[in-house]
Amino acid sequence: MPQMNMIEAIRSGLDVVMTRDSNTVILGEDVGYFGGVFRCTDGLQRKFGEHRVIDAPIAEGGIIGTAIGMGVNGLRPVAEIQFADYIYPGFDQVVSELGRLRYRSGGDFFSPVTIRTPCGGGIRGGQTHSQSPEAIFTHISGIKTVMPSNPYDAKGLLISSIESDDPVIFFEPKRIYNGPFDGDPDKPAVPWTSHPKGEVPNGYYTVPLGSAEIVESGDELTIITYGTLVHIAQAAAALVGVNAEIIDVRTLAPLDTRTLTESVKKTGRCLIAHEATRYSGFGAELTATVQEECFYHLEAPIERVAGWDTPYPHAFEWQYFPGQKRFAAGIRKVMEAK
Amino acid sequence: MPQMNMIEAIRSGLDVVMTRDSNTVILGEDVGYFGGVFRCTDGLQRKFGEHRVIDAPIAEGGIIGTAIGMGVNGLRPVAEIQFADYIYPGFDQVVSELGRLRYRSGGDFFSPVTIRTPCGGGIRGGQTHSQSPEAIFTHISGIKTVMPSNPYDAKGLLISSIESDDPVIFFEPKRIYNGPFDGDPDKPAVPWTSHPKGEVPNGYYTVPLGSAEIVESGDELTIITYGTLVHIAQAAAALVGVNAEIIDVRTLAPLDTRTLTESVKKTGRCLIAHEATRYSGFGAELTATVQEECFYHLEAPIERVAGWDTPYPHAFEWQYFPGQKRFAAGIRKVMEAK
Amino acid sequence: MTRKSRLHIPHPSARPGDKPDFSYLNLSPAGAADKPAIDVPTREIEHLSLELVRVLDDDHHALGAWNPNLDPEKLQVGLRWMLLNRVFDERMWQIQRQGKITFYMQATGEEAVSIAQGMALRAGDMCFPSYRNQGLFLLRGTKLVDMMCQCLSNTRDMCKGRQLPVLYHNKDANIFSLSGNLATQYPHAVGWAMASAIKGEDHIAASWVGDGSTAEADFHHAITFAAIYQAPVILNIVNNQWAISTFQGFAGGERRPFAARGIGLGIPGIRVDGNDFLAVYSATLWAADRARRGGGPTIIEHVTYRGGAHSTSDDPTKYRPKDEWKSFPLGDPVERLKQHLIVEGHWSDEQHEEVIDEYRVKVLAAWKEAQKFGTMTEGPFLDPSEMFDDVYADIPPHLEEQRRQMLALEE
Amino acid sequence: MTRKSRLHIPHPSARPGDKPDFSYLNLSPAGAADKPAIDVPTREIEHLSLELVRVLDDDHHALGAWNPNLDPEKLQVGLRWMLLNRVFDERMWQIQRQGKITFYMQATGEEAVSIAQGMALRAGDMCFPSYRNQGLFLLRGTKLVDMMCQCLSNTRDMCKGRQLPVLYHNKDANIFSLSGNLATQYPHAVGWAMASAIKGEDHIAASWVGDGSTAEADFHHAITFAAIYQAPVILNIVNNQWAISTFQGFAGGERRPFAARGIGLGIPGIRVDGNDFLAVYSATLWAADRARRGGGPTIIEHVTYRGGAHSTSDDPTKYRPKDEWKSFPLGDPVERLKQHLIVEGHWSDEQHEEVIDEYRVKVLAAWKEAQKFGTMTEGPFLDPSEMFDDVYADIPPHLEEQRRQMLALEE
Ligand SMILES: Cc1ncc(C[n+]2csc(CCOP(=O)(O)OP(=O)(O)O)c2C)c(N)n1
Ligand SMILES: Cc1ncc(C[n+]2csc(CCOP(=O)(O)OP(=O)(O)O)c2C)c(N)n1
Ligand SMILES: [Mg+2]
Ligand SMILES: [Mg+2]
Repeated sequence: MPQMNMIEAIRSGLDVVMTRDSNTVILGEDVGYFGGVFRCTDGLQRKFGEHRVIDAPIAEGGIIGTAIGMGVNGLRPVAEIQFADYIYPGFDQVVSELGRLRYRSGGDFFSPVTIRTPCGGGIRGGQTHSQSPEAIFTHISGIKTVMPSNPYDAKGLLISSIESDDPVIFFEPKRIYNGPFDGDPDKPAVPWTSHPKGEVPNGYYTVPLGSAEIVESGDELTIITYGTLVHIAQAAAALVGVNAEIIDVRTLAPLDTRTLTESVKKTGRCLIAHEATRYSGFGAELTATVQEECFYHLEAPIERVAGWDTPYPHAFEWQYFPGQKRFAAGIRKVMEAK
Repeated sequence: MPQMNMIEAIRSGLDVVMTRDSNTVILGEDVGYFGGVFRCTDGLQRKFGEHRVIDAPIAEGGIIGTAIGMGVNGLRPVAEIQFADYIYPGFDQVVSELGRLRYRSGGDFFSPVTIRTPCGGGIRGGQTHSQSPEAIFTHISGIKTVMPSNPYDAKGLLISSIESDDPVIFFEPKRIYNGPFDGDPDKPAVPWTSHPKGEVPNGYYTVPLGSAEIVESGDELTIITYGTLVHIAQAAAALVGVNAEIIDVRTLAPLDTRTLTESVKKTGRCLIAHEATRYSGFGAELTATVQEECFYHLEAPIERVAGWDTPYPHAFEWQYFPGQKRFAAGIRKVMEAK
Repeated sequence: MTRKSRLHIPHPSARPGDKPDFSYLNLSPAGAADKPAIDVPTREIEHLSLELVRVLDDDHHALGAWNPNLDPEKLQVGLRWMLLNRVFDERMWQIQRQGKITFYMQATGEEAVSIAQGMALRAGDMCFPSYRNQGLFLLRGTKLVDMMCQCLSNTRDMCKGRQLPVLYHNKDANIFSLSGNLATQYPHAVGWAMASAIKGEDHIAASWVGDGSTAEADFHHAITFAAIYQAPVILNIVNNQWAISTFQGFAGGERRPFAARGIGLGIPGIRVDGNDFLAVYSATLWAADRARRGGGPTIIEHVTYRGGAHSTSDDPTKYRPKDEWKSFPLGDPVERLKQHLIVEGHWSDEQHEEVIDEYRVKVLAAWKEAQKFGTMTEGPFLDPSEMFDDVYADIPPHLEEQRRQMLALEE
Repeated sequence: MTRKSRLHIPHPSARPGDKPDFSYLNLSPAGAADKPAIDVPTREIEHLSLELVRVLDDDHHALGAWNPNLDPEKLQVGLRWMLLNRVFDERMWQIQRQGKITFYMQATGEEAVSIAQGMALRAGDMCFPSYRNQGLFLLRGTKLVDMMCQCLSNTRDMCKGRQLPVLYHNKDANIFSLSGNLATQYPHAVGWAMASAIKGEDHIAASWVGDGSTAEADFHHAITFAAIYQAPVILNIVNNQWAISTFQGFAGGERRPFAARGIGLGIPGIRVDGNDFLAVYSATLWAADRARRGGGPTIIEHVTYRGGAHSTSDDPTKYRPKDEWKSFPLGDPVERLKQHLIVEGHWSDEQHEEVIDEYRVKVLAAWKEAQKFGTMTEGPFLDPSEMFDDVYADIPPHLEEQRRQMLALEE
């Protein structure tokens, strides 16, 4: 089986869909000749031509707005926003247009745009290259929100996203583009080759939207998380020595509620984690959902581990990032409760 | 004591601040000569001149962006966004600039902009004149989010917001501009004159940011809500005949956690309600916070009553709106639990 | 405040009580503007954004290079559609005033834009309208009853009850779904046109925004992308002099015509007499030909006047002279085409009145018919459980659950 | 794909391996552009957006109406600042390459923009810079050591460790806080200028964006508001031919110069040789005078070339010819001012080298000094609990609580 990192897996996913469906087009800043600042589209313009892999002006609102129009005209656009921190100028087109079109037109119109964008910190990008704004998008009805945690899922979910007739915001946690990450920036980087999810088929396959994955089975505690923090969760659970069931949400909206709640009903304890700012983060929705469904099974308050409610500071990246230590403290708190 | 509806109270608040501080300026679409499509700024341009009450082009991003620049130059801008549904084109300026300026400049720069905007449904405005996007703003560190539920608070909170050196997004639930509303659109409209909070002093006073208010004391159930739904909560609690403690959050961020949690610790049951879409709505954060703090006091799952996870449909406004019936069902559910 | 402000505040030429004054409009005589070939470099045709393309003169004759020399029959067809548009608007306005629909917006005084442009475009060309393009919907075959059912949010509503009145769409007729958010459709049109170019098709796109809406970011996105990729699109700016209470100076119209907005990007602009059916038709055909042959985008500014209130929620007497429209130097597009046809011997006052009467009957009949599909107070009613459809292609579990909850409450 | 696309895709004149080709630049000879009075109506000066204001000719003499006739001493001051800018950039680049700071961006080849403009503006004028305006910071008295400490995110960092390197600010020097988001500062500058006008002050604002950034919505917001309210602001577009991997054609520069972007709104544009210190100075003074006297905004396009990589994260050899800069017909601004001074007898190669040496020593000394306040690996370190300051004016309870939690973990 080929080994790929997340960038290669994403590129492979794009390649596969572009090859199968000549209506698929890519557009974004620096995605064409150059192949993207993170190289996710490297080589694709050479292969598919500059009319299908299109360099765009620096206007996120224009990229999303024109992509919607392309989608209405039968294309299947994959737009790249260079950093999730720069998606906000296109926010109106996402909320008011992309998310509403099918509904407002009684199902007559739709535009199957996928927006790919790297998110998260851990690359010393400072407060404008580190944000994780996924919670905001989960509040917008009509769009789906996805965040993979490994190369295999990244490719499979991306293909599903592009093929979906619903708009998808596809967040790529850039800290784990090149390898899984246990939260310790001082350790030598680990490549995806050493990880089972770094094995990625060359051809077509999908990972369905709307399904979470149990990454590790356990019966003492359920950890619900996604993206980079899936790996921190594993490391922290091992550190504390708790037999945790770790669930990778993968699709944040719509949510695979059942996988989450069945686990919590089993374990009776739950920790929810994400890198984004805690207040009104997606962990709030996860917490609310779990307590609604699993109240009578809970033996301790659901604990949230998340980024602090500040911007992502350049110098304090590792104090901001919910790493192993903070994660482990959260686990201990849930386990010791009552 | 003068009687005012919410529009008059807001206008009075603006008038008071404009009079006290000649650096306060107002800008927005149709706010000047015309006095605003909801008349909140009526007469202010005549009184303070067209250089302080400024008609703006139709560009919400430009309004917020230039307001920030004005704030940096010592003015205290109050920007009006005509409908909350139209704030998204200015979202980048709110998130990336307004919310970040003080932090990123180490405290050297700030811009004390207040953004007023009418939100919520119930006026048959369809999906683009009915939204309640407050949850999104509560996730953005560096800004404060406020929503009053009556004329007295509206004026007092607005004055506090404008005088605050922090940026504030001030949501005005337009359904209750003219009178409190118990959720029954077929009943004759009730004016604010019949409501104690319709008594509004003419002069200067403030309601502090960051403090919730216990609107009704009770010991069987805590209902946490804000805006229009404060009134529905009162009606629904009466309908069900439950002795509910009803809390008006008023400032959504930063939150007056203590008032909320003390009440829930007392009553042991909690219902959280808002008009906005449920999924990742602000109710999720409220639920998460309450369960974290009050877990051991809770006798039943915290229940959320909210708008459905769809856009706000024109024809089904009253099926979408979380009215008395849905509210009462939620109350019964919490009360009957266990 | 004692300090002396130097901020420039635009002022309309007249406010309530003042005498209307349109001297600010820079008018060229009919026939004066030259008509360049479609392949002339943009730089050489910049002046068209500053002049005014007019075909009909004050005596109602058609003249000059832009005269499209249309058959009288075609002109009659155009006049009829404009009349239908107007009669429809009048009736729907009354209907709203009677409380039978929640909201309405008229195109009164601007009918030539939709009708002449709609006639100049081809059926395969895609339209991304604003809320004053109901004429386009009519012209492209949307039934009166369907438009009324949309305004009623009833069981036959194409939007399934989800949209404010007038936010129509017509997929089969190639007219996009209207948004309540201003100018968002502009980049869609450009993207659609880019896709058409990518596919090597010769369909073009056209979109419309008001003068006020040009200040929105999406206007900039659209012209920028259109210029860069030379998208086959016509970007119309309907300058009806007013946004809601603010005149076109608050969108930057004081110094330069809106038609000039693209010249800094190399997009030619044509400023056209928007109330001159022939001029609008001709300019549109020129821009469409140009786009179809790979010449790229064109901006067309239609100089017209919003004859009515902004919407049923608006009272224009609060901010502009009551009779301003009467003084508008470019008159009324319906009246002008009518007079042209009369002068040319192809129409008469009697015919005109007959058509109006005919349309009044037709519109009334449609209204009767529309109500059969439900009104705000009387059934049949839409099934509220449909509220959960079309949020996504398939209903996800949480919406199924919410639908179930709602139905349980309805019982 | 078999279908034949008609989409126009802009192509740079040369890619890696190709011979550089700047024939697309439309150059006017030095001294050719006329210099209008500041109160001439915009329409009459539109041509300045299409020509190129140049003062220094190929023989390094200053000529024409735009010659600001500056004292040699002043020119020497300008040259020195440009040299400091360059020496500083060189050193910081090396420092980043050594892994001692996380990121850096140079202004190499564009130094005249910041230095000449900074010298032409008054101290009370407010600057809203882009990330290539470090020259402005230096010129307005920001200490080298302070800029280095910002890049180090150390205990003396003006940003308290919160920003990526180069995102400086200097409140006392009237330079706004840099954002990582492109073009957001443009409407701030306009708002600041509007406030200045409202207050009746004669301070003006100036802002800078790159060619690529003009595609952003905020560019449109800024020029629209500036035009409507006639804000006293200079809006600079630094056209260094490249964004990251995309050339200026991807921002719409293929058909018209960026200077022309405002003419559709009545904003005059001056296209200036951005590597000609004298021309940049002169154009800035003209625009500043105009703004101060109530003439409103001016757009200045500086035609220059990004001599280095986009940032330390970038490898330009991937997308443009390696030696493209050498072929740039407008040369290097430092070299050109140096030669002018030499030709005029006010400078020498020896003096030049001396200054460079002096600055290298100075910069190195500053670097030594800066490290005393902490590096990425060695203390003193900022107190992480400061992370919770300045989110709001006062720390709210939930941030106090989070600070407490973080400190408990640190123990
Ligand atoms: C994004 C957005 N902002 C504000 C509004 C409110 N609004 C609706 S129509 C209108 C005026 C539009 O004027 P113009 O573009 O000139 O179009 P006209 O109505 O004259 O045809 C305004 C401000 C809106 N619908 N969308
Ligand atoms: C809103 C936003 N989108 C994208 C980026 C990523 N980005 C940083 S610099 C840059 C290129 C800017 O080019 P230009 O405006 O020409 O400025 P230059 O670097 O040439 O000075 C891009 C795309 C960003 N910082 N902000
Ligand atoms: Mg208008
Ligand atoms: Mg550039």
